[in-house]
Amino acid sequence: MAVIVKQVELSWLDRTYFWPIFKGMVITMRHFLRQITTRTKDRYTVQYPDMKREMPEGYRGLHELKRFEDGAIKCVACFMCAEACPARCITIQAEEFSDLNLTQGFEEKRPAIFKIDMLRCIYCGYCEEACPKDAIWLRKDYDLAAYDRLSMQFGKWDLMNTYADADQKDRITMDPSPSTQTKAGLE
Amino acid sequence: MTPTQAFLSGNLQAYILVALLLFVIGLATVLIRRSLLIQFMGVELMLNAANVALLAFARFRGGDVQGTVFYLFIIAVAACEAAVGLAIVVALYRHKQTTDSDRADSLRQ
Amino acid sequence: MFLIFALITLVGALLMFRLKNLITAGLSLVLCFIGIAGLFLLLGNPVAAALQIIVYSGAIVVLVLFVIMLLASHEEEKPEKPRGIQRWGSAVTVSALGVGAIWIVKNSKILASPTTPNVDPMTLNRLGASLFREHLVGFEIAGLLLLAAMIAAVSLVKREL
Amino acid sequence: MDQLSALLHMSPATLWMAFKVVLVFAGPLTLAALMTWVERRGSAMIQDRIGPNRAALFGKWRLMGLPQLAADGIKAFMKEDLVPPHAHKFLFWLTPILAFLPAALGFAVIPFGQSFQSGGQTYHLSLLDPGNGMGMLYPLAIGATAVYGVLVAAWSSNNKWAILGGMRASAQMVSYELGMSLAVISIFMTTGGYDPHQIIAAQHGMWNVGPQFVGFLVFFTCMFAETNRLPFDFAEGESEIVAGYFTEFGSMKFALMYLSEFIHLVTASALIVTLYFGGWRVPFVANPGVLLSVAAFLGKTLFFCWVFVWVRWTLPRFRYDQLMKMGWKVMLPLSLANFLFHAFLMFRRG
Repeated sequence: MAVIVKQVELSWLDRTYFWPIFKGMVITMRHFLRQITTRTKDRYTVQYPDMKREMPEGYRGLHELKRFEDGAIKCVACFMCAEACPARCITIQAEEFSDLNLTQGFEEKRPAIFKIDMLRCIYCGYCEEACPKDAIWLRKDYDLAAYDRLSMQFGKWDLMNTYADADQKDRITMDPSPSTQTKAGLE
Repeated sequence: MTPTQAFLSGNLQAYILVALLLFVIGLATVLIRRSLLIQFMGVELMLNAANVALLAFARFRGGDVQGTVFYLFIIAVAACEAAVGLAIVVALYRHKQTTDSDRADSLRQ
Repeated sequence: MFLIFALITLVGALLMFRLKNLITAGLSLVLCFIGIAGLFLLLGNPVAAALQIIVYSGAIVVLVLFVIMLLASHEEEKPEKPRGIQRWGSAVTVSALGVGAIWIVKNSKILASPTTPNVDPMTLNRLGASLFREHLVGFEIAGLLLLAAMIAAVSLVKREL
Repeated sequence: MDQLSALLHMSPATLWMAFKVVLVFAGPLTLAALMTWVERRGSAMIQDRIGPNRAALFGKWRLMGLPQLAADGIKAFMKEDLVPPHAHKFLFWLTPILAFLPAALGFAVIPFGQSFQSGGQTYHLSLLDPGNGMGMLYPLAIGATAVYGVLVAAWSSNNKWAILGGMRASAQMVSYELGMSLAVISIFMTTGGYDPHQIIAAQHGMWNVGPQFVGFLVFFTCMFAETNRLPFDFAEGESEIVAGYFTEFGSMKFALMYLSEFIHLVTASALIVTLYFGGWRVPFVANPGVLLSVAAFLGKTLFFCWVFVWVRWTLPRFRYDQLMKMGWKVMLPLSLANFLFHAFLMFRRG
């Protein structure tokens, strides 16, 4: 498809160069003045490590493994996410779990090891869709970097704590012990 | 001031000597070197030797305005010479792929 | 001061004469011209010094260097044949001329007679007044000469007119 | 002044000269260093960016990116000083000096403030006192030698991009010198003298930019070509010939050449101010005194430096044939017409 370029006939004012140059200079000066009079946070440029862009709804960033109020993991180690993962980055080892006193008392399995290799993950969100328990979410963190490959292997506790600070929750490093109170209530 | 001191601090004799030496070097360049461009520079040097002599005389013998006016005319001649000479060199290079004056001898048969 | 500038001038000229590489020869010619401009300053003629720099180093030598780069002949070519007679003949002539020149300058009575140099420096005003009052015809002829040279240069170099 | 010179066992003239030498050398150098900052931050602001602002003094004070200058200088010192193979070693080493010297010398005749009297002696605020016979021919002559920095850089670095840049620069500078000189000469004519002090004194009632607006436009445009700034920066032409004449230069050599470009910029602005905008004159103030006049000169010069930056980030580069056409067919006739017009006016006035 050929494009016919229209020859623009310049007026004598345009052919002097000086008037168009003057107009262009007014434009650049307007940009300059606008830029120096805007405050830093209103400018187009996001000063990355100091400022972060708020990601839109539906953005798929770093994973979080959800937990119940009392700190017990929601995941039931059903392997659906590991099966759905096109990059094969999720490793799960299930363990039997028969203490019926926790929130999830009616479940029988939970992950002993839940590992995501963040170097392989493509953030497609299939694990989130596949999860029957809504236990894995991809949320808004995107600045994922480390100095070695090993620290990009996120284990179970890392994944449960990824958004702990953002949600103002406690960081947990072990499964909660059965509480006698709830045990009494159930009985 | 002894004559030697006067010479070293620049009297008329000293300036004329410099001018003469410049002229001789320019002449040697034109006669001995073969590249036309270098010969051309030699011609410039000879013109400048004339300039130095002219302005030195103008200074030490009075009438320095006239000397400078003549200097201007010499500059004009040098500029003409530069334009035409370089044009000839470029034309020769296009014709014979050389700037050597010895090889530009097609008139000599 | 005179010695310094005279040395710069002569060394520049000698380098120009000796250097095989055309570009370095051209640059030493510039050095020589700067020395000459210094000599003009010492002669109380700053206008001539400025013109020397502007016209000779700023225009003519730049033009020569430009042509050298354009023609891609940065080195002098090998001689076709030795031409011994011409080379040695011109060397002898030139050195005889040089020695004769030095002898003349040394023994000249007119040059050696002590004179007091004119001291007020040349200005553009005086030069212009003289140029346009007394040498107007010469000025016009120089203009014509420049025009003719320009036309000649263009007609020599342009491939199709 | 007298007491100070007595304290240092110097004559007042010598002391004043030494002071001026330091000032005239350090002033443009400092301004040029500042201009690199203005160039980078200003261009960023014009393009709605932020520009360099990460370098910080002691890791704390960012000062709007000013420590970047120090960081760049230190970086240039630390880098390896590389000479490309088959380069002409001596000329390659000489080049930064050839580029830097004309730039640093050019400022010497420009008066940057009103002359003042102290202890029965007049002190002039320019390195060369008036009546030296050189006058405004001096910056023209020095500017004419500036092309050697480019040419020698181009040839000595044995690089085809460099030599293309050098050839472009030499033809361009010679072409634009004509229009520029004619514009300056018409100022000499209307002033009746060519000493910068005289030129400033003649701009008492009205600045030269009023009657000589065409000449100003021509001179200003030619200054872009002479300083190798953007609409005419063919010597560099980074989108076509890598970096032009300083493709092969690194470390402190590059820093010096880069800096000398900005000193050229400052000198060009100072020349424009002296020739067309009344030098140190302040509007409506007949006798501004030393401090005010220096401040006025500095302000005007900085404004024109900024205009150079501003134009650079507004206009695209010309094509080379357009440049030549503009130089010979527009700038030269325009300044000739300006010259003839003023000659005619002076002839009519008698």
